[in-house]
Amino acid sequence: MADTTVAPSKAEDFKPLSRTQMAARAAQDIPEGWYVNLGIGIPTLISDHVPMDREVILHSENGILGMGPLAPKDAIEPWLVNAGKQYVTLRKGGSYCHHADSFAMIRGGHIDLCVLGGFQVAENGDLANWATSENDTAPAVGGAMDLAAGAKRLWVLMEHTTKDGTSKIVRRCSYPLTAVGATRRVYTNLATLDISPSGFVVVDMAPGLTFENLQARTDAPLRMAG
Amino acid sequence: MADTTVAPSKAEDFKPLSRTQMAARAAQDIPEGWYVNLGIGIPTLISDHVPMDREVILHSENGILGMGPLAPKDAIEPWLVNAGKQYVTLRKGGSYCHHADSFAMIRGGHIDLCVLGGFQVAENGDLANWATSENDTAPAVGGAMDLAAGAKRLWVLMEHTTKDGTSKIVRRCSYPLTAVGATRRVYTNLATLDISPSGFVVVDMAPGLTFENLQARTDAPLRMAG
Amino acid sequence: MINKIVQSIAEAMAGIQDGSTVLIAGFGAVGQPNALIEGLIEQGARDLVAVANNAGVGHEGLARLMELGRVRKIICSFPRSSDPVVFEGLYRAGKIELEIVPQGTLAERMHAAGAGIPAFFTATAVGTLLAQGKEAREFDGKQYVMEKAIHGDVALVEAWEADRWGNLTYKQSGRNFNPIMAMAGKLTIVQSQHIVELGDIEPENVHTPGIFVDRVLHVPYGDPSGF
Amino acid sequence: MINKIVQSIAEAMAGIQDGSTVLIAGFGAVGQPNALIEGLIEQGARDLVAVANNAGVGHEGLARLMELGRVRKIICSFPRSSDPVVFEGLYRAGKIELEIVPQGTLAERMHAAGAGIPAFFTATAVGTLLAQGKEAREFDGKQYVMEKAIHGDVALVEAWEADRWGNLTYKQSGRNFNPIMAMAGKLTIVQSQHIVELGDIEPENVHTPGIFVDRVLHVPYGDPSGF
Repeated sequence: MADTTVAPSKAEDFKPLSRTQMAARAAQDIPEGWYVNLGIGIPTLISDHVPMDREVILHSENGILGMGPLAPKDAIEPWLVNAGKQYVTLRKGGSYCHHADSFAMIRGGHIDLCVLGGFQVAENGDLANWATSENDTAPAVGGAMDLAAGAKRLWVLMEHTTKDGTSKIVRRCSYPLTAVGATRRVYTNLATLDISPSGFVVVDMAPGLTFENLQARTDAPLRMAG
Repeated sequence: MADTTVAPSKAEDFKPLSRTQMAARAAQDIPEGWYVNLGIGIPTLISDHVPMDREVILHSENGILGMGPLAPKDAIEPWLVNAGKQYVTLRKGGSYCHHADSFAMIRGGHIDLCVLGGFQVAENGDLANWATSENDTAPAVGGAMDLAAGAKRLWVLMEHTTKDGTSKIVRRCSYPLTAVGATRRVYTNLATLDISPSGFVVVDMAPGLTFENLQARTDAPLRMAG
Repeated sequence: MINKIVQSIAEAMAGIQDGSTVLIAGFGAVGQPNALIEGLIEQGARDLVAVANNAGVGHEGLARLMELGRVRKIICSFPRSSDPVVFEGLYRAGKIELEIVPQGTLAERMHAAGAGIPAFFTATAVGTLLAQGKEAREFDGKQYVMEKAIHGDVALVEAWEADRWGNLTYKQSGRNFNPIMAMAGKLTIVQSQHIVELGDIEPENVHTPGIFVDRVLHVPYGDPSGF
Repeated sequence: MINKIVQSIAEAMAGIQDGSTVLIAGFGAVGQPNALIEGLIEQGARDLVAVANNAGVGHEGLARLMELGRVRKIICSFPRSSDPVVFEGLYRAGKIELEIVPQGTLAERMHAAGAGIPAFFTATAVGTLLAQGKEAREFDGKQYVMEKAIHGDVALVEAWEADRWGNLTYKQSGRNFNPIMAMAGKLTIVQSQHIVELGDIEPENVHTPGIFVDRVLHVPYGDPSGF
């Protein structure tokens, strides 16, 4: 495996996006009318950045279609939780179904978009987000493989590097895969990257970041869009 | 193919069961609590002979569980028909479902009993009831194959012979099969026959009919129970 | 604002291509989207594969579509009916293909399509003519045949209530093939007796969630027998 | 008169054999049949295979059952939880088998069991560790793996309403695995918040029809978080 540690640039004249900014950036690209499943973690934050008058219908794999925001503390419905087991609300027009019907929506390609967190995304679209080693003790997959393989589009929302600066945007995933070739787009705290047949294409970058600086922090080769 | 035409006995000192009597005979053997699908034709008549206080829950493959009697002419519900497209009623406790769920009940072995009409039943339990020739123009199978293969028990309710006296209780079916080895019991206008690993066993006969007379009308070899 | 409700039959049927596979719901006349079938006759698409439980009655609806030579093939469980004259004539003349599928297998093949399952195994039809040419396989000592998903380019559905998100309910046994065809159709078009406000259908009692529905036309047509 | 309502937890749990596969519904605490799990602990069956989405929290319920050494194997999608101490200890010590199944595949494997389908194909997990040893196959140019049905000897279910025929409704996201486990269980045991009269549940809005239910126990226990 290649050494994917990247040295920080000397002149860091930019500010990486916060988690909120990352979620807001991804939210911009979701049009009205899409059925969207937001994975646990940062992806969940996306819903806060879709204005209520832009109707995007949120799906939660535990059988909710048309999920609303988190429940206010004084109005919790004990039987109404999302896939992350947080108390949520239901929008007008929302509905409930059982797990097999809920995953039929996913596996059958009816969910327009799924946004997941990630450990690594490779330039061929492979995603690793559930286990960090083949010998992981009891790795927990949940619905990630179903969502990654089944949704019409898969986006990944994650930090660009690990805490020690190792690139999560890689030539080939070293961790066990969640799905093969499924990722279409990655939103990181440094950039928005499309995955094309010839690899990662930079759509935009954090303000002040140069292509060279971004590439220096990235294992996989990048090219600019257009 | 063997000649299955049987000569009528000289001294016919018995009366074959009427269709109503056949249905009543079969109804006797259905205990409370069974989930039962009654095929189109004579089997449908069985429900008239199950007293309402013996709760037997009727299934209709077009998505009804807990079907009641035919609808009175002045109380027809236009959206409520049985598999034979007759207007029916729903019992208290009944419910509706879609076709895939309805056939999940059948295929999954949840229906305790299915009673179908038949063209031929063979001593190995094979049933032929949907086509009379491999070259039938556009034979109509409906739900017969699903029911025959899926229900916990398959009974067949049919005349013992065709109008010209040919036995429908046969060594081997000559018509295209509906299901292989599925039939457990046959109710005819002449007898009740169980299907055992060694072939047909006579449970009872129409009043006045002798075993010899019954065998004379039957292609397959019979033996008495016990 | 999402609004799947369309204002005319022409708008409902727009874009159906020649060569499409069209799923037509209903069990006999009950739950059958009559207005949409008429709309399809009007719309003009040809060389269709029709998937329905029955093969049409008399000279109306699906029978009419076949009579006009617009249906290349029909996939159904029960081509007989009280008056199957059009189908039988075309079939004897070799002018229409027929694929007979057991009713439960037909339902599950569409359910599988809707659920992203390309193939499954069933004991139905094992050892019969309808299993010929199909892959057979044993699981736990019992024989099964493999059946493949049936996807629709278009699904025509009849509902009792619909809202602007496309959430649907069905009345009594009018449900039948409607929910599974809605799932299996790439373009799912609904005619509904009633249009209701978003939220009027209880969230626990939505029979078909709007995710499976593309267009809804309000057709308050009375009852199936009166059409 | 059919009456599936039982009067005690002992009656509800009677007859569960050692070596049984037990399907335990719920998604986290929501829709989880806590009283029945307690009843199973009390009842004493050993050498169980437990099928559940999660592998237990803290030292109660399913975690307690495992801690008592009664579970030989667990089939689940997500063995981690806020407090998975019991499972992790047993697993590291090699005292429990684990089969990890993607959540949708887990649901569909039980749905298939209930629907009489021994095996089906899915694209989920293709190319991953969880597809190792599974038959792979291409349909229409795309890769799939074959997955087999999971049958339960027993299913433990939590419902909102139940009647004496065993018809059930569920509340909000409490539905989750309950209806499909009810279908897949040979002996399906239900704890219900409310017992209602036959006919009180609208025929169009029965979520699990009684055909899938064997026994119902009335357990008005408040809410999942308060247990």
